[in-house]
This record gives sequence, C-alpha cells and structure tokens, in this order.
Amino acid sequence: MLSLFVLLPFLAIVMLNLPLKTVTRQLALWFGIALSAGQVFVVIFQPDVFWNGTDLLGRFFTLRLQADNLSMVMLLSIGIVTFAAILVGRQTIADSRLRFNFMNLVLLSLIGMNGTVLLTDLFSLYIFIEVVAISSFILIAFQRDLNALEGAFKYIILSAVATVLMLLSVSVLLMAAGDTSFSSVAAAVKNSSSSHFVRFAIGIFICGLFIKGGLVPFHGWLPAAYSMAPAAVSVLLAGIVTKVSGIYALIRLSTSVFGPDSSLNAVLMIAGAVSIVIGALAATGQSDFKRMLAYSSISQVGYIILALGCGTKLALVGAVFHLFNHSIFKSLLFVNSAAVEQQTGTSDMDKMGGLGSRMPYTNATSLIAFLSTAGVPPLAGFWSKLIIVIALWQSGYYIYAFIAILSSIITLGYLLSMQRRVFFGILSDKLQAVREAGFGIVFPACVLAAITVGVGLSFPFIFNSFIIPIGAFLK
Amino acid sequence: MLLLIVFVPLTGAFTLPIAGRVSDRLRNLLALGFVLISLVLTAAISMPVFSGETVTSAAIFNNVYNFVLYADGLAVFMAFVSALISAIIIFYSFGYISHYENQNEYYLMVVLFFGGMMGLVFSGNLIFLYLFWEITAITSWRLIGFFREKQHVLRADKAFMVTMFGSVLMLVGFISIYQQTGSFELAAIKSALGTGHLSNLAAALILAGILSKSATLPLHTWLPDAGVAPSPVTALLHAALLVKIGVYVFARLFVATFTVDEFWHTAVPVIAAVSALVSAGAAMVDTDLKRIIAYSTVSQIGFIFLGLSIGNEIGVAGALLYIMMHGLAKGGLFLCAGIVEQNTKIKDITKLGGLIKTMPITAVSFLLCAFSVMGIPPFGGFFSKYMVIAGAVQSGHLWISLTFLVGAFLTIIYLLRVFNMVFLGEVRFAGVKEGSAVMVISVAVLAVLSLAGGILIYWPCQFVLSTIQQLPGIVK
Amino acid sequence: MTNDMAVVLWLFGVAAALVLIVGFYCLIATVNLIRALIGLEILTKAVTLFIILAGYVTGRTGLAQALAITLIIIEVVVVVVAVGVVLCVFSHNKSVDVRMIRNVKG
Amino acid sequence: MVLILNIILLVLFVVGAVWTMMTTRLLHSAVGLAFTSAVLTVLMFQLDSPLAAVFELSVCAGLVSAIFISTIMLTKRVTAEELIVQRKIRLASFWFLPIVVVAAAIVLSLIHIPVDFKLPEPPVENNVKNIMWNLRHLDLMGQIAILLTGVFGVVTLFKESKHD
Repeated sequence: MLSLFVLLPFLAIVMLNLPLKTVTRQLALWFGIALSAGQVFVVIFQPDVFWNGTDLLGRFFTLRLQADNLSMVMLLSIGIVTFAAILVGRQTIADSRLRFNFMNLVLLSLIGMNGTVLLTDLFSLYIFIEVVAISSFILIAFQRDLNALEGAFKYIILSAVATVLMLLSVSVLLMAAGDTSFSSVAAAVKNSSSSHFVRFAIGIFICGLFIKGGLVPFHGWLPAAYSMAPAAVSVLLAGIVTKVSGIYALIRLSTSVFGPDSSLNAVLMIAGAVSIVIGALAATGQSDFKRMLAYSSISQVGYIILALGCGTKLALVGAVFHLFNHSIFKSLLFVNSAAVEQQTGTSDMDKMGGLGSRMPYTNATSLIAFLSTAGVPPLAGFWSKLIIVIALWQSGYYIYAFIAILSSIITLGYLLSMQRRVFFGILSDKLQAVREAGFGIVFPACVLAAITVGVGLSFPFIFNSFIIPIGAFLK
Repeated sequence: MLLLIVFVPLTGAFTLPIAGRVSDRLRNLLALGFVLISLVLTAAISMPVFSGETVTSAAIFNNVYNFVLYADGLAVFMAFVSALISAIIIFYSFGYISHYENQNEYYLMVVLFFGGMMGLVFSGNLIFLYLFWEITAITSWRLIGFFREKQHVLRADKAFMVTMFGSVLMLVGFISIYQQTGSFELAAIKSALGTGHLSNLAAALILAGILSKSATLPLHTWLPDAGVAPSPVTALLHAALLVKIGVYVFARLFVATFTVDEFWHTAVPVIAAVSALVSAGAAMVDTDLKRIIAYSTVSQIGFIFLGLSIGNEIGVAGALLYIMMHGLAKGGLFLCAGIVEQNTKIKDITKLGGLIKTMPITAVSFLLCAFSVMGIPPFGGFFSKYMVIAGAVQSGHLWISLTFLVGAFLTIIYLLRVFNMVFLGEVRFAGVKEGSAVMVISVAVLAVLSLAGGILIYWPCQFVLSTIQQLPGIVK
Repeated sequence: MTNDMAVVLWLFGVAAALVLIVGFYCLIATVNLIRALIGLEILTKAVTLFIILAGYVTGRTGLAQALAITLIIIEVVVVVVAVGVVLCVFSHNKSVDVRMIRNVKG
Repeated sequence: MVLILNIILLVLFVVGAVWTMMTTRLLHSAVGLAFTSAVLTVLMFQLDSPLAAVFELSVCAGLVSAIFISTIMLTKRVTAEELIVQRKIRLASFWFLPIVVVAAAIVLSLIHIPVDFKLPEPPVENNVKNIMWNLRHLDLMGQIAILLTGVFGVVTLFKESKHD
C-alpha cells in the first residue's frame, strides 16, 4: 500500500481545510505528528498488513510506485525530520493562522518528498521535486521577513533554472527512449551510450540536480535560503528537502538510470571533493550560526557525492548511510540554532557566549551533533565517514580519501569555534536571563541526539543486518 | 571481567551528574569508586596474565567491526599504572575542584576519560582503539577549557585540533593496514602480516597520530598551552595518562604487533632526541610554573620513545618502567604546582619564593618527585632512565645516547631552578597556607611512591620483565 | 527518420536553443525581479517547445502533450508564488530592484 | 510551403523573445511575453499538438500575462526621467543580446550535429486523454498537490497581515 504514503497526507490536507476552522486548527499539529510518526513506525517495524496488504486504492489509481531499501532509508529520514520540524514550528510560530498554513505546507512537502523517493518515472520525478520546491519557497517566505524573501527569491530563480535544465534533458531522453519511465530511459541510455545528445542530456540533468542539492559551484542560493528561513523551516530544508530533491535523485539516477558510468562518476567525485573543501572553508569564516551550518551542509553533502562517485557497493552504502546521518545531525544542529535564536533573539555568534550553563539540553545535544558532524567516534557520523573513506581507499582513490579525512579537521575547527562562541566560554551579562528553550524544541533535539548516539553505539551490531543491506538497491 | 573494567567507568561516568544533583559527596565517592573498581579488577586480572596467559573477551558480529578486548602483560601493566594514578588524582580533586563551578561536568569528564583510557589499553581492534582514543580527546578538550575563559577555550580547541589532526592521519594508516591485511583486529593483523613489514606509508601515518597525542616535536605545542586547565587535569593529561596513550599505542602496535621497516628504528630515536633537547631548552627559559613542567614532560616522553623504538630488551623494559615512574613523579609535580597556584594565585616562578617555610610538605614532595624525574638514585626515575640509555648504547646508537644524556642533564638544571625559585629564597608572601589535607596527602603519597619505586625496584622490574616476555619484535 | 522530419527537428531545435540563450542571458543580466521572472517564462517556453518537438519527432504527441500540459500548470503556480514573493518584497522597500535587497551577502 | 510558414513562425518566436527582453518598459515586456506565447501556440499546432496548444494559449498567453500585468500595475510606476536612466542602464547590459543571438544562430546553423541515437518504435497508445487520465495518475496527483500549494501560497503571501 505504497500509495498511502502519498495519499494519506493528501487526505489530511483535505480534512484540515473542511470549513470547520476552529476544530481543524487545533487538529493540524496532531495530523502532522501522527503522519510523520506513523511513517517512521511502518518503516522501522515493517508491519505486514501495511506493506503487503491489498491496495484498495490501487484499484482506482495506477501510481507505479516502488520501494526498495534506498527508499526505505529516505522515508525514515523524511519521517524523523518532518516530525522534528513540526514540533519546532509549533514552538516558534506564534501566530495561529500562520501556524495552520505552516502545517498545511509541511504536509504538502511531505507528499512531495514521499512521492519523490517512491516514484519510477523521470517526468514524475520533476513534478514531485517541484511540489517540494514550491512548498519550500512559500515556507521560506511565509513570515514575510525581507531577508527571508530574498532567500526565497534566490531559491526560486536557481531552482527554476535547475528545472529548465532537467526538463531539457527529459525532452532529449524522451526522444531517445520514447518514454520517461526509469526502466526505458535506462535501456535507451545503455543502447546509445556513445551518443552526444544522450550524454549532454545526462550532463545537464546532473547539473540541475547539483543546483537542487546545493553543490559547489551551484550553491549560491543555499546559505541565503537556509539562514534566512524561519527556524522550523530551516530544520526541514537543511534536514531533508535538499537531500530528497537533489541528493536522493542523484543517487537514484546515477546508479540505476544514467549509470553506472565511469566519466559520470569522475565528475561526481570532483564535484564532491570540491564541495567538501569549499563548503568547509567557507563555513570557517561565518559569524552567523545558521549560515555556518548551511555551509557545513554543503561540505557534508560533498561527502555523499564523493562516495557516490566512487561507485563501489561499500561506497554507496556509505553514501546512503551518511545521507541518513547527515539529515539527522544537521537537523539537530538547526533545532539547536532555533533554540538559541528563540532565546537570545539573534543568530550572530559574536553576541553569544557561555550559553551552555543556561541551556544544558541544547548544549549537550549540540555537542553530540557537532561531534557527529566532525566525524568523531563513537557517534553515527564517524561510522559513515569511516565507511566512505575505507571505500575510497580500497578503490585506490588515495587523494580523495585524504581530502575527505583532512576536511574533517576543518569541520572540527569551525564547529569548535561555534561551540566556543555560543555554548562554551563565559556568560556575558546581557545573557544572564536566558533560559532553556521550550519543550517543543528540547524534545525533538533529544530525540535526534538519541538517534545519533544510538546508531553510533550500535553500529557494530547493525552493520551487517541493516547497513550492508542498504546496498540491495543496486542492480 | 575485561568488559567490567572498561564499562564501569564509561557508563558510570554518566551517572555522576545525576548523583551530583543528590549530593556532592555521593558523586565524589562514586567517581573514586568507579576508578577503584577498575583498579581492583585490573589487579585481579594480572594474576593469570603474568603467569603467561592472555585474557580475551570479544563480541563477534561476523565482520570487521568486532568488539574485542584483549589483555596481555603490556595492557595490564599500563592499565594498572593509569588506574593507580587516576585514583590518586581524583582523590586530590576532592580538595582542589571543590572551589569551582561545573563540578558535575568535571567528574563526568574525568571518569569518562579514565574509561576511554581503559578501553584503549585493552582494545584488540584498531577501530575501537581509535574510538577510545577520540573519547580521551573529547574529554580532555572539555577539561582544558574547564574555566571557560576565552583564552582557555581557545587553547582547548587547539589541543583538540592538533590531536585530531594526528588521529585522523592515524585512522588513514589503520585503513591502509586494513587494506593490506583485511582486518582491523590486532590478532588477525599479526597473523596476516607474519614476518612481513608494515607498509611505510601506514607506519608514517600512525606515527603522526602517536606523536601528536604524545606531544612530541613538531606537534607538541598544544601541551604547554594546555596548562591552563585545572591542576589535577594537567596532572592527568600531561603526566599520567593522555601523553602516555601515544606511547602505549606505539608499544602496542610497533613493538607488540607489527614489525616495521628498519628505517623507523633510527628515525624515531632521532625525532625523540630532537624533541627531548628542544623542549628541555624551552623549559630552561620559561617562567610559568606549569609550562615548565609541561615542557619537561615533552622532554621525558622522548626518553620513552627512545626506549621503545630501539627495540631491545633492556630498552623496552626501561621505557615501560619509565612510563610508570614518570607518571607517578610528574603527577606529583603537577599536583604540587596546583597547590602552589591555588594558594598564591600566581604561576610565574620569578614572583614566587620561600614557600618551603609555609608549605613544607608540598615542598618536600615536590623535591622528591623532581629527584625522580631527574633520575637521581635511588629514586625510581634513575633506574628507568639508566635502562633506556643503556639499551640505546647497547643497540649502537651512541650519538643519540649522548644527546639524551645532555637532555637528562638539562632536566636536572631546570628542575632545580624551579625548586630554587619557588620554594627557597626570601619569603615574598605572608599568610600563605599549606594546601588542604586531601591535597597534601595525595602529593605525599605520589612522592613516597616515587621513592619506593626506586628502593624496591625489584618488584616493578619483575612486573616489567614478565610483560616483555610476551612481546615479539624485541631484539634479544 | 525521414528527411523532412530531420529538417523540422533541426529548425525547431535551433530556434528553441536561441530562445533558451535569450532566457539565460536575461537571468544573468537583469536587475529587476519581475524581469527575471519574465526571463524564466521565456525559458519555460523554449522547454515546452522542446518537449512537444520530441513528441512530434518520435510520434508520441499524446505523451508529449500530457507532459506539456502538466508543465504549463506547474509553471503557472511557480509564477504565482514568485509574484507573491516579489509583491512582498515591494511592500517592504517599494522597489523591485535586485540591488535594493542585496543586503544579505552570498 | 509549410516549411516556409514554420520558418517565419520560428523567426517570430525568437524575435518575440528578444523583444521581450529588450524593451525598457516592463509592461511592454509582459505584452512581448504574451506575443511569444501566442506564436508558440501556433507552432504547437504545427507539431500536431492541438490540446497542449490550447492550454498554452489560454494559460500562458492569457493567465500568466494577466498576472504579470497586474503585478506591474501594483508595483511603482516609473516616471519619464527614471525611464531614460533605466534605458541607459538597460542598454549598457543588454545591447549585445541581439548580437549574441544572431551569432548563436549562425553558429548553430553551420554546425550540424547528426542525431546519433536510434529513435524508438511508434507507440501503442497515442491519445492525450487516455495517457493523462489512465496512465499517468501519479502526475495528476502531483498536479493537484502543486495546485494546492499554489492556493496556500496565495493565502499566505497575498493576504495582508496585520502589521504590514
């Protein structure tokens, strides 16, 4: 009953907008929480009834969805991050009307994301990525803060350029394949692999996805959008939106539709390595909390792409595992930034200091997230980076392995400076009154931190049973 | 049993902040208790180990990430020494740290550090060795920045960055070992390598990690800077445990597991010699009490590396003894410095003087520990230093031995200079008291142990000799 | 492919490519938010033509039309949202000049 | 004959696009867009795609242009002096657009890249309605979701909030 992943949020939106405003506004939050939590539940526990039950709706709709292990990992991350974002949104958006709209838009982007990771058609991929993108535009802009509007506009323009590139490619591939489904496009690409047109089409499609995923040199929109968006929206954006619409699509297409292909892989590796280094270096110079995290995101996404380009099974497993970990710890860091921003009223790190003693939970969870980002054991981020570096080393990419591992020093450097300026250090007089953020922020932070620690500690146990099977999506 | 030694402090550490909410005393006693449990268990495990067996406990997951704990003589020796010193340092902290904020975090981090240390010592898998290695790095980062002042936190960051830089290089080295042998487990690596050498690249990378952790030239600068930490932490980090981690891993990998290229048997002593001389020189001119002792540590670590890297029996035995004696004595020196610093609020030795009148026990303890570090007979330090240099001469590294003799001579000079300026001379202060009973007892115990270690040298020697019986790769 | 078909493909392809160039040029050169949106529209026109062309050449006009219609609908929604953002910007600082809102670096 | 008509239409299409970009007044630009759209409609008819053409005409030439024009009306009107300044600025950055276009046209007509892949077999199903309504349900779902998003976008972005 895969169609439920798309249809249930849909149904929820319809029900929420029935003309019973007073009731539905109360319910909106719970709908969102129930849906995202339910999604996590069915992915983790794999209830037979859900996955194998007769698809009643399937009799009316032919949705052509398909779930493999890669989609499962994505569905899980989507569920978790959406859950966190909804709770943060509840805490940080004061106006009840805005909060209601926020909930609706989050549900819409949930439809988009679930659809994206399940579908099997190139053109549908474009549509669902667009659903996610448009709801993100509105989410970034919906508090009408001038900076946020600018971030949104930048995002709109670059995302539209990405769309144009992707569609151009779709039209060429349509000419070659006669259809847009993954299987027929893959067959066509295989048949005419030496064709310039097909290669060009693949190239611009990948470029489009690079823009969506915020990879260097197409990352211009990302820091503005991430850092200017309202707190809850940055959690959603940084945690999952760009991962689904850019990185997931790249993984899916480069492994089973356009590839595997050696020159494509070479391009991916170069883009990944450049993103790692540039993102990390740019993050070093930032004084705005969320901007730093945004650049850090670019750098971490670089690891995923680098591993993707490496192309061995172990590397791909590492890439997907890092994608999952990254969506967890990066959204955790953004939840922390939301807490700090809400309590101090600024996201400028130079105006903070010593908050650790006032915000113990935020402090502890940000410590976990930062160590995980920098790849310090025993947290989850360490293991995925380790797998990636081992895979690179085994394939003989020594230089890339060194780039990957030395960049984690830079990562450690800027995150240490973040810790120093925000949490560690001496509390200034102005900030004496700061208190811990409310339950809606602390609770998701603790959940995300628990996931990071739990995955990290249980890694040796789950390595064979969960992490290696991720690779089953490869043909 | 091994699991208990490692996991009692590791998991116990996280109960300390909770206990701290109940009462300070309970938390302090629990912290000491966790360390003592490990100490007692290590002692218990030493019986079978020293009769020639090894103890292993492993969780096998059918893959490369098996969690293996492995105890041989070397590990037990190291664990015993660290547990002993940690127990004394935690005891000392009861007095020292009670004046400051964030005590919960302090005890959490110290016990966690200790647990990481134990895990590292017993780890039989390179990945977990790295994991525990980083746990010690994280905890020492928090501990160095304990006072939260900007300068301190910056230095804590620096220490973390430098050691992390080394350790990721080491991780790459581990990965290249994995590629060479197909495993991260020490036992499997040992059998896979057989008589072959480890590749030079891997050796160099791992060495970079070790040198950064052990604060050897050129990656030593974080250690003197880390002197801003609370004194028990400095003692823990600089004297007893953190810098010894590098040395231990060197012994564990390069002496006990692999054979490396002949080249390294010359290169490492040279690096060690340069490090010993340069830092001794730095110690001569510095005026900050704790920085001098820290430079002295850098210098003494050189001796240990010398002993381990020349690879003959007497050298390795001397180095192991050195680990123990230096831990005790240098710990004592730092704790004495802590008492001086806390009671006078001054770290600059040119502004101190005549403290022997007001702090007699501290002064005497300082002197005893200093004698041991200098290598004056019959203190413990003498025997270890003697054995290391004798080993070096025996293996034909004559020039290097001479360099180290110069280093030893410099040690005598700068430590006497410190003692002279701080404790002798005219009295500059009125009303300076002796440290609290808990602190004074701790330093006295360390001083007495340093002395006893020398007079009763037979016992530690037996300990060490039975340890090195189990090490391959020693030129007999 | 018949000869006629090849000529059609080439002619239409070149024209659509030229329009793409115009659109990209506009996006790079303009300083006006609304004009940037118009540039986007021009780009979309070119892409629509490409898709229809692909359908025509392969004899799949049905599929291509279905895709084009979907594309047009999405395009309208994007424009509406973008115009909303532009109007919000305008209500803030009474200008639709990009340079006016460049107070955020990056 | 058909070919010549096509060529004329294509030239109009490109010229329309260029003109849309080159005019200084935004209003003219919007009209230019509508014109380009209308030409595209005819081109679509020529390519056997009547249904999409009708959509293009009604939605793009009609609705989108209306949206643009009303937006331009809502934003500030420019005075005559400002117009002259703007024209100068625009000419500075846009004067070589026509040159680029002509150059590109020449280059593209001279180099002839052959289609180097095999075209697929003719399809089984070629009816727009059948394809849209029976085969691509997922796309329909996506369209509905996008329309809903648009609705929420209008609700959140256009509604006057209290503090504005």
